[in-house]
Amino acid sequence: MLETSLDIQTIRKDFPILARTVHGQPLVYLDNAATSQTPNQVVNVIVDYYHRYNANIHRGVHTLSQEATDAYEVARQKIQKHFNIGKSHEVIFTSGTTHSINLVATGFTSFLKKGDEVLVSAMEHHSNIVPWQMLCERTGATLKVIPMNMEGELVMEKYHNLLSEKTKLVFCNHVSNALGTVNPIEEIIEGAHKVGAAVLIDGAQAAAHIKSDLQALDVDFYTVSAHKMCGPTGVGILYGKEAWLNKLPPYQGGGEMIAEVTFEKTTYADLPHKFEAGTPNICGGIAFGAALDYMNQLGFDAIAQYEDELLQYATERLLSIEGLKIYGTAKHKTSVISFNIEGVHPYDIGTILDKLGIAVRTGHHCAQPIMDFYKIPGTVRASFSFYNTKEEVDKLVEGVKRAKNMLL
Amino acid sequence: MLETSLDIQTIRKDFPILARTVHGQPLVYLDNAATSQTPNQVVNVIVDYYHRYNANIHRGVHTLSQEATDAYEVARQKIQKHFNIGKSHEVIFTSGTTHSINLVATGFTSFLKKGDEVLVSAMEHHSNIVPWQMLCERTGATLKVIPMNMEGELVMEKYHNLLSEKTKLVFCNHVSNALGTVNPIEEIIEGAHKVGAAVLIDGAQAAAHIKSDLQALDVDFYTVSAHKMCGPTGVGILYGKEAWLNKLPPYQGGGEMIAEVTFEKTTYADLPHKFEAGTPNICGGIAFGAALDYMNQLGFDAIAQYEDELLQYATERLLSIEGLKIYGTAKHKTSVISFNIEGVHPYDIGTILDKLGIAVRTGHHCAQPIMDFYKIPGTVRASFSFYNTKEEVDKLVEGVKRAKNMLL
Amino acid sequence: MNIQDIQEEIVDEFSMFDDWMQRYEYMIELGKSLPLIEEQYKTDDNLIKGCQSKVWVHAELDGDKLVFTADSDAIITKGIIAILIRAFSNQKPQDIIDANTDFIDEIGLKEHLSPTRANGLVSMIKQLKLYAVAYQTQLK
Amino acid sequence: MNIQDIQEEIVDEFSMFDDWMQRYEYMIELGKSLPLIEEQYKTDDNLIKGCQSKVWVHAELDGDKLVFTADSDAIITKGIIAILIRAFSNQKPQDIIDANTDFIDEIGLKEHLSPTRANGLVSMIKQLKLYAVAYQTQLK
Ligand SMILES: Cc1ncc(COP(=O)(O)O)c(C=O)c1O
Ligand SMILES: Cc1ncc(COP(=O)(O)O)c(C=O)c1O
Repeated sequence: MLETSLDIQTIRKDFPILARTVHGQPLVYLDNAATSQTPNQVVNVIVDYYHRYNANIHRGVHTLSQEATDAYEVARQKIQKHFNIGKSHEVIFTSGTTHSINLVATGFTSFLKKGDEVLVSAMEHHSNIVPWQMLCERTGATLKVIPMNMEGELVMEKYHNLLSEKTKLVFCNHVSNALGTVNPIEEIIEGAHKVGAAVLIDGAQAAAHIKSDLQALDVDFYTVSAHKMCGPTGVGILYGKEAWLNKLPPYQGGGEMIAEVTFEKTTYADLPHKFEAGTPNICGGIAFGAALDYMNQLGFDAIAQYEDELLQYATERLLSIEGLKIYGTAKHKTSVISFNIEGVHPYDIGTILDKLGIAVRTGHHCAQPIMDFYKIPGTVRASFSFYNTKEEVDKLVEGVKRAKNMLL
Repeated sequence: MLETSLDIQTIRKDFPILARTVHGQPLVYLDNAATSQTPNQVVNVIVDYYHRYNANIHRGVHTLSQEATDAYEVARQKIQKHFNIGKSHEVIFTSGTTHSINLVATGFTSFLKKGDEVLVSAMEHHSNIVPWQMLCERTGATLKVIPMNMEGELVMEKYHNLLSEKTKLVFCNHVSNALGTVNPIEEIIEGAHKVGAAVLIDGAQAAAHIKSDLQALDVDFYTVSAHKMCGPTGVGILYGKEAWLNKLPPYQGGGEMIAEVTFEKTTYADLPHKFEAGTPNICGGIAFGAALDYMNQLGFDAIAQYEDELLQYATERLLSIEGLKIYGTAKHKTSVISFNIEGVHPYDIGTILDKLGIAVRTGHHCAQPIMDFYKIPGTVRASFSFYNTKEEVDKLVEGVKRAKNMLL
Repeated sequence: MNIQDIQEEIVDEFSMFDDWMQRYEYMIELGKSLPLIEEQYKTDDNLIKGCQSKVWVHAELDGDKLVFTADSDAIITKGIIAILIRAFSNQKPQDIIDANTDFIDEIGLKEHLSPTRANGLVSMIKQLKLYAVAYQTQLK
Repeated sequence: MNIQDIQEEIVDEFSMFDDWMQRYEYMIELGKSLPLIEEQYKTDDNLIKGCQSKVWVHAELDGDKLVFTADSDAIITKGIIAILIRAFSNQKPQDIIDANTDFIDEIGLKEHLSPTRANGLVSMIKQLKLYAVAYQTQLK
C-alpha cells in the first residue's frame, strides 16, 4: 500500500466508469492527461441543472434565468477563489484551453510588429504553438524556441539569453502533457517581466495537480480546461490581468459582449462580457465549479502527494523492464510517464494494453516537436490520477511485459 | 383543445423542469426562443457518457476513446442526415451559432477589400451583426442593410436593388428571434448567387421549428445552436459547402486541426478537423445528436403544426387585451410573440409575470436595431415550444391582464 | 429621522401586506410619488448601468446633507429606487456610507438582491453610496 | 484461388484460436512474413492517411493481376495489412473492387472496423480498392 490520507476505494465509488470492463477485463484508466473522469458529484450538478433551472442567462427577468445566472456567476467566483484571482471579471469562461490561447494570440495581432520576438518553449502542446505561429505570420514577429535538454527540462540559461527588449511575449506550459515536466514558471515569469514581456502560462496539464496562486505568480494570462480536472467537456477559462483584458480587443462578436449596437457603431461591454460573446456553456461552467469543489474537498496537497507516490512506484516498476526507456525524467514531474520499449512501436503496445483493459495514450500527444527532438514516432503515455491504485500500476507493468513478449 | 397528433401531456413528462413551481405557482415556461428545455432522453445520454465512455477522442487506441469517437462521429452523421447535408465533413462542430458565425466572418478577412459590399438584414441578432461589422472594419468593405417594413418583413424589392457585382456576402437569419418572422431565404440565396455572393443563413431560431434541406437550399453556410433545440448548452454547428470550407483559412490553432507541426512550418488537417482545434464539447456533440433523435421522433411536421396552433390561439387572445400591440406580424412566423402594452415598460410586465410563475423574456433580445426601428426600449417576448399548452397560453393572457391592471 | 428609523418604518409598512401583489402595488404607488429628477440631470453620466430599464439618479448637497432625486422608465424599478431614496435621501454622507441594507430583505425584495439581477438594485445601492463617498470628500 | 476462397481460408485459420492473444500472435507472425515493399516506394504518396502508425502500400500490375506490397512501422498494423494483401493481392482489379470484406469481422477484428479507428483498417481497404479502380481503368 502507498501512503495517503485519501480513502481511494471510497473515492473510486464516485466514478461509476471505473467499475466497467473493457474486453472482459476491469478497466484500468491511465489516460488522465487526455481527459480525467467525472465524479457523480459533478454529473449530478449537470442533471440538476437540466431538471431544475436550465435557462439562458443574463438580462433575464424570470426566476429560472436568474437562478442559472447566479449559479454561473457563483461558479466564476469558485474559480476565482481556487486560483486566488484578484477580481472575478478576470475569469473569462471559454470552451477550453485552445480557445483561451487563441483569444490571446488573436488579440495580440495589433500589438506586434516586425522585429518583435515571441518565445515559446520546446515542449509545448500544439495548442500552444500553432496560434503563435499564426500570430507571427500575421505580424511579422519572430518565433524563438526555448530549448530543452534530454531529461525534458527547459535550459533556463538559454532562456535568459533569449530574453531581450525585443521580446514581447513568452508562452510556456506549466506542465508538459507529453513529459510531465513541471516548468519553473516563477523564473520564466520574472525573467520575462524584467524585459517588459507578457507571459501566458498554459495550465491545462497543471491544474489537476497543482493549485496555483495566480496573483502570487504575477502571471499575465493562465489557461485551464475543465475536462482535465474532473469537469465536463466543452468549458475552460482564460485568466487575464484586468489591465491586459482591457487592452485586448474583443475576440468574437455577438450577444452579451456589446453595450450598444447600431448598424453604424458598436460599443463593447465591460469585462468579462466583452470576451463572452453568445450563449456560453452555462451548464458546463456550473459543473466546472462543482468539479473544483470536489477536488478541493479531497485537497490538492493530498492529491499531489498520493499521485507522486504512484509516479515513483510506477517509474521504479516500469524501469525494471529491460529495454524500457522513459522520456521525461525531470526532477520536478507530475504523474505522467511517457515511455517506449526498444524495437517496439508505441501503437502496438497501446493496442495490446487495450486488450487487457488498460487505457493508455500512444502517439505524439499533440507535441510533435518533442518527438522530433527525441527522434521517435511517439511514446506510450500512462498518466495517473488520484483515483488510480497501486494494483493498477502493477497491472500496467504486467501488461507492458506481456506486450513486449508478444511483440518482440 | 388544440388539434395535434402529439400527446402533449406525455411529452411533458420527458421534461421534469416543467413540473416545478416558481414563487409557489406552476412554472409556465415561455422563453423557448432563448433556450429550449432538455428532455430526459438527452440528459440520460449525458449521464451515460460520463458513466460509461468519457474519453478524449481521435487518435486514441483504447476502447473508451474509440467508443467516444464513434459516438461523436455518429452524432455528426445524425446532424448531416437531419439537415440533408452532402458530406459529413461539411458539419463543423462549434460551441454555438456565435462561434460558427465568427469562424466565417474571420475567415473572410482575406477575401474582402475596400469597395466590396456585405449585406445584412435589418432584423439580425447581434451575433449576426457585430462579427460582420468587425470584418468590415478590418477589410474596408461596406456593410449595407436590407430594410424591413412595419410588419417585420424584409423588403425584398430593396434587397434585389442592393445586390450588385460589388456584393460579396449576404447574411440573414432564417427566423428572427425578436419577431418570429420566417425570412424568404430561398429568394435571398438565389438572388445573392446570381451576383456571385456567398450567403450565410443564421438558423439559430429556425432549427427548432423547421427542418431545413441544406442541399436543396443551396446555401453556402448555415449555423445552429443545440441549446435552442432540446440539446445541451455549449455546442452547435457550422454547415459549410466543402468548397468554401476548403477555401477558408483555419480559425483557431491547436490540437487535431493540424497534420504536421514543426516550429518552422505547420500544415493543416483535412475537414472537418481543420476547424475543430482542441478538445471539443464531446459530450455536448453526442447529446446534440440525441436531441435531434428526440425531435425527429416527434416529427417536425407535427411540431410545426402544433406550434402554429399555439401561435394563432395566443395571438388572438393577446390581441383582445386593449392597448396591447404585437411587433412582428409577418404572414410567415414561428411561435414567437413580441408585444408591449401602451404606457407600460416591458420590464414591469416581465416582473409581474414572473411572480405568477410565467417565464417570458423582456428587453431588446440582442436585436437593438429592431428596437430602434420601432422606437421602443424593448418588448415582452413569449415564445412557445411543442411542450407548451393552450392552458399555459390562457395563463399568460390572464397574467398580462393582471399586470396591466397593476401597472396602469 | 435617521436611516435606521426610516428603514424600520418602511419595514413596518410592508409588514401589513399579506402577499406579494399588495407589496408590489404599494411599491408602484411609491414609484409614482418619487421626487422626480430634473430633466437636465437625465444624462448618461447619471444613468445606472446593469439595469434592463433606465435609472437616473442625481445627488446634491443641501447643507451637510445629501439629497437624491431619480427617475426610471419602468415603474417597478421606480418603486425600488423610491424606497432607497426614502431611506437615504436627506442624510449625512457618512451615515449613508455606514448604513446597512438588510431592510430590503425584510420587505420581501430579497430576490432583487442578487448582483446579477437585471433590475440593478445592487447597482443602485452602490451608486448611492458612491455619491455619498464623493460628497463626503467634498465636505471635508 | 479467388478472393472468396482465400478469405474463407483465413477465417478457417483464425477459427482455431481460442482467444485474442493467440489471434494477435498469429497476426504478428503474418506481419513478420509480409512481402515487403521496396524502399523506393516508401514515399509520402504511398502513405495511408489516418493511421497512428505509418503504412505504405505499393501496387503494380503483373499481367492482368494487381500485386500489392506494403510495410508499416508497427507490427500489428503490419499484420492487418498482411491479411488484407493475402486476400487481395494477385487478383484481377475488378474482383478486388467487387470483393466484400466481411471476413475481417469473422476473424475477430471487428473492433478495428470503425472508420475512426486510429489503425486505419478502413483507410487501408479503401486504398487497396482505389488502386484497383485506377488500374482497372488503365487495363481498359
Ligand atoms: C437569431 C439568432 N442568432 C444567433 C443567436 C446566438 O446564438 P448563441 O447564443 O447560441 O450563439 C441567437 C440566440 O439567441 C438567435 O436567436
Ligand atoms: C499542455 C496542454 N495544453 C493545451 C491542451 C489543449 O487543451 P484543450 O484540448 O482542452 O483545449 C492540452 C490538452 O491536451 C494540454 O495538455
